[in-house]
Amino acid sequence: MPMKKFVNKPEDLVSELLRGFALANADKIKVLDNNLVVRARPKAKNKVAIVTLGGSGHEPALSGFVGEGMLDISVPGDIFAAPGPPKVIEALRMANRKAGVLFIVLNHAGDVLSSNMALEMAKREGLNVRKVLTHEDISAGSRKNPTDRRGLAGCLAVIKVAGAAAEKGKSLEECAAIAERMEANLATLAVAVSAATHPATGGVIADVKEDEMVVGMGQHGEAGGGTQKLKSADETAAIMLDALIKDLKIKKGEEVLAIINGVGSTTLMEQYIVLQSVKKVLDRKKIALARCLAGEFLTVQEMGGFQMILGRMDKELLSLWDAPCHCPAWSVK
Amino acid sequence: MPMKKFVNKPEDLVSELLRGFALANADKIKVLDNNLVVRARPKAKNKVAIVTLGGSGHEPALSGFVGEGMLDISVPGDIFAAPGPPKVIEALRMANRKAGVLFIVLNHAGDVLSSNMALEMAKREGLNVRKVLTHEDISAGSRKNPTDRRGLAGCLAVIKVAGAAAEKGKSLEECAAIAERMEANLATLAVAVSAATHPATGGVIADVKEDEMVVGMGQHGEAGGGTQKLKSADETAAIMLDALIKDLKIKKGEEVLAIINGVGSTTLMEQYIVLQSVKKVLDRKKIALARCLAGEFLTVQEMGGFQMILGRMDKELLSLWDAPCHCPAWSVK
Amino acid sequence: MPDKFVQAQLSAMLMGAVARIKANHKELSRLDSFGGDGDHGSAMLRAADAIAKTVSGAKKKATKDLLSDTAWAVMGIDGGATGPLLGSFFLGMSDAAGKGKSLDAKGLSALFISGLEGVMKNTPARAGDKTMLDALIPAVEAMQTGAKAGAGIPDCLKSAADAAAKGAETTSKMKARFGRAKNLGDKSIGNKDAGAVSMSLIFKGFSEGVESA
Amino acid sequence: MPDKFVQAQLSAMLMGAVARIKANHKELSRLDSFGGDGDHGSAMLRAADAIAKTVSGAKKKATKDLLSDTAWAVMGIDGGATGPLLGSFFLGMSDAAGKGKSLDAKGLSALFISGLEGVMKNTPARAGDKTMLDALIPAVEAMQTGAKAGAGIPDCLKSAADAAAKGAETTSKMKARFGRAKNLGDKSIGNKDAGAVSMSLIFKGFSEGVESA
Ligand SMILES: Nc1ncnc2c1ncn2[C@@H]1O[C@H](COP(=O)(O)OP(=O)(O)O)[C@@H](O)[C@H]1O
Ligand SMILES: Nc1ncnc2c1ncn2[C@@H]1O[C@H](COP(=O)(O)OP(=O)(O)O)[C@@H](O)[C@H]1O
Ligand SMILES: [Mg+2]
Ligand SMILES: [Mg+2]
Ligand SMILES: [Mg+2]
Ligand SMILES: [Mg+2]
Repeated sequence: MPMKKFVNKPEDLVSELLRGFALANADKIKVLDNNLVVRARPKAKNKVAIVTLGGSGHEPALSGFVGEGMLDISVPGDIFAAPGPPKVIEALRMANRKAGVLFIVLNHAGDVLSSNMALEMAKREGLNVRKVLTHEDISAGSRKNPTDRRGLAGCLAVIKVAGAAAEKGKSLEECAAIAERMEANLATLAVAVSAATHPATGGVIADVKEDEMVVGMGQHGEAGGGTQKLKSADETAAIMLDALIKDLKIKKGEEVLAIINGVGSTTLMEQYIVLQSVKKVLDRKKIALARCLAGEFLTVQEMGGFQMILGRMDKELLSLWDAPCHCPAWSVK
Repeated sequence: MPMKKFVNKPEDLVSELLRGFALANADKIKVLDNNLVVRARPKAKNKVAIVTLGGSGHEPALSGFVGEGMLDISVPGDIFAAPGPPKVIEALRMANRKAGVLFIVLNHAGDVLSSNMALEMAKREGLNVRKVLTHEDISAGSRKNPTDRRGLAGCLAVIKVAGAAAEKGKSLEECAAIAERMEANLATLAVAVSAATHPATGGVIADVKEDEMVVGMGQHGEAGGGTQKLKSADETAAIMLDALIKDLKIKKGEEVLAIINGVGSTTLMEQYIVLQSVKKVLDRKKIALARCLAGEFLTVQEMGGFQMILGRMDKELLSLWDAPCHCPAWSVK
Repeated sequence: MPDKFVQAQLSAMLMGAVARIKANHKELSRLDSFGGDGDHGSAMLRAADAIAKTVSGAKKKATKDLLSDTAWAVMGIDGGATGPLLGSFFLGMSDAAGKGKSLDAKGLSALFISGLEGVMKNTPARAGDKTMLDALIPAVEAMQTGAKAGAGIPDCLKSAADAAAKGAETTSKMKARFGRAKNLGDKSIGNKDAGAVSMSLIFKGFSEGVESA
Repeated sequence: MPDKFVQAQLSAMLMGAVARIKANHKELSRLDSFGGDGDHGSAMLRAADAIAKTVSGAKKKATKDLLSDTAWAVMGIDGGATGPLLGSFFLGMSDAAGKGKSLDAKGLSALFISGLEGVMKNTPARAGDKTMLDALIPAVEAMQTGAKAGAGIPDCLKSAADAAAKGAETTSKMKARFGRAKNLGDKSIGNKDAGAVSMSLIFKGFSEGVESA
């Protein structure tokens, strides 16, 4: 079966998508010759810079998070493949400053390998870089084995609060502490209902049977988690939310952030319906839905499904969440 | 085959999606008890109000365009079905003011019927309402038979410039003239590659053969236009752009706006790739791509495909396009 | 069955249409899915529910008010093209209804004529355009012919229902020029128009409702 | 074929790996699609192109430099887990390469050992974890055994390639504990690890490249 995608040559996928991305967001970002994505108007040098890296094919993530109140540089890799260490070290050099660089890495083998090798070189060169790993996927391991847990779309919350802290002039230590506190209080669970095709290979990723859904699917179609019969929005939300609440040990009376991240062909209509399901469950449990969001932030091509992200919020995290930001994927005023 | 959607009871679709929409965008909009969508912070009463109506299931359109610099009220209907005249007249009454109400209607039978009946009542009640019809779909009829042409996602551009004009304090006559000028210089063409399912009926809309695409598909899966073999992004963009340029009679040296509107499962990655294809074609033709945009603004559930929108811009339209806006679907700073 | 028509008969007539639509909504969506968006059945189902609710809440309402309440209820369903058009049919009927409490066949025929005018005021579609009008126009004509010939309401409605069904049948040979299906062009030929079929079901239901009253 | 190894032989060895990978990339993606994301073949293809480009531009480079250039080229492909790991293998080899222009079997074996250390420094994965290491470790061991026994480079590489192939074979009975496939858990059993197969193809190619030089 031919792939039903509007693409040209597979080897041009990333450079072409970045060209279109730059055209569509010229007021917010620039794509440099080496494909690094930077802000159109750079942040003041006396503030902490924030850098991340990650494979392409998840648009708008991660380069769509570059902008005021969010990232300074994103290092896009090939489709679903982390960028290599040479490009990452270039980004760290470019971001380097006395105030320091916060380096946010999503826990996937390639990203971790590239970032560790780049970090080692950065240290040797005396760059002031501090790494924070995000790994909030509760499907892939217990909270006690954090390295088993993948970094999913919850990175949006980590980048948001760290980005706001950096914009406010907080120190590298403070920004890192905030990022880590958000990360430690964050949990994500994904559900998939239909497959996607890899835009370069044409291979099918994450085939799901006609009447089934897979809770715990990874964001590259890596299998995992519980295959079960399709359920309604209310039922699915309740199953996923229960698992997230349990993982984070959220108690009655606490305040949470909830994000419904559509991964591809699941409509915004459905994301909103799931969000109201979440609200109903939280109301029953007397947990306060302090903030919420729905939309496509980190996609898996045209896969059907979504990621549900839950975060325990405190006063400072809430105020950082509310701070302004303006990037291709999101805007808070 | 069971529908792979996260929904609950079909009759609750719209009320539930609006509940989630309100939760996720509490800083920008409110959903009233009668389901009208209004701004969280209303526009000053001495400025022209802008109202639109339309079926649901196209999220974020049209209610996602309510906000600063854009709409004041949206009247959502049921899935793919225009709201009835009673709700529309309520919205017109609520928006009514001395400065006047600009009433933007997309050309679809139901919307036109409802809006005409509501307008008649509004006139009888002495309300100061001026209607502008959008019908920029070039697949459905020639420019000489405008009523044959459907109103597609190009409404975004019309709402943007009219919204900016209203925010600047322009009169109802001026706002209407600007909306009409944008509309007269706008052309949209859609392409579909894969089907969607109706979230209430479960029926398949717009089935497309495995190796084919349909240029000219309507945004409810209404057939039409040219069925052809699947083509690359570059080839598809060239075919569609040629038709749009021809329809608008765009000449070398003119300045245009181009929008790639993803309708569902076609990824943002592909939308960006198509946008860079558009740029290449325009460069060859020496037409200036003055502004552009890519994203999901008006969707057709999980249909695969996109709408390409081309607009001839003048200085005033460009400055209105650049003016700030802040609504759930889009933000310009 | 009395040969004068009072509120109870009008309610029964409307409820007959409700029953017919409820029994056939899936087929209506199926017909709409060829060139339209496949939702005509669900729109008609909501219209039927709205009519039923109005009728059941309408103890001893004047004919005029029952019809205009029905019209507003139908228009309020957010039913795409269906709501306003069907609503203007009932609104047109209401416009022609006098203060009197009873109706004969001629009176009911006059109401239908006014209902048809209400629809035609709101759409440029005419006979032959493959819309609900291709069922509605022959139905109203048959009603009128019967009433002029002195037939009673049940017989008139029966011939109106037959005419509507025949009219709906003919739409399968027509090319759509209005509504979403018009985008199909020549390909719209071969299937009946969903709206015409639902209009014929309404008249069939009217006739059955009055028979059973 | 000389029993000392100079730049031309090293280039031939690398180009042998390039040819093997190019011929089998689809199979590598297929293997990666069971539990991973199905792109290992395309990553390896880009790695192969990067190696070929480096080799063809490397007229008369010292072994050390050719290997470190190869390492950086491979790391630069944006190849997910593959780029950094394969890169650190070549970087490790380069680290151990002396200034000398030629190499015997023992020398090449020492380079491989250092390459393996380079990989192991960068991943906590060990033998039995269903990764490329399950091909790389036995290959390096076989090379070492052969060299110690006094065999020449071609024979040593042949036994290294055989050992790598056998090692890759054994991964089908293993449970993945690293890389994307680890999320499969027990279900990862039954298919060979893509990275282990590509490592075995590299050694097969090394051996073929040297044979044909
Ligand atoms: N402009 C029109 N004039 C008359 N009838 C129309 C018109 N547009 C649509 N219709 C009728 O409405 C039917 C479709 O109704 P429905 O599916 O409920 O609305 P929508 O097209 O908004 O989805 C068509 O089959 C046709 O009979
Ligand atoms: N942490 C790791 N340690 C060792 N090898 C690994 C690790 N992660 C992945 N691999 C190897 O890489 C292979 C997958 O490579 P590839 O598909 O190119 O990268 P990605 O997983 O980023 O898509 C696996 O089959 C495995 O052999
Ligand atoms: Mg990958
Ligand atoms: Mg409809
Ligand atoms: Mg319809
Ligand atoms: Mg892979």
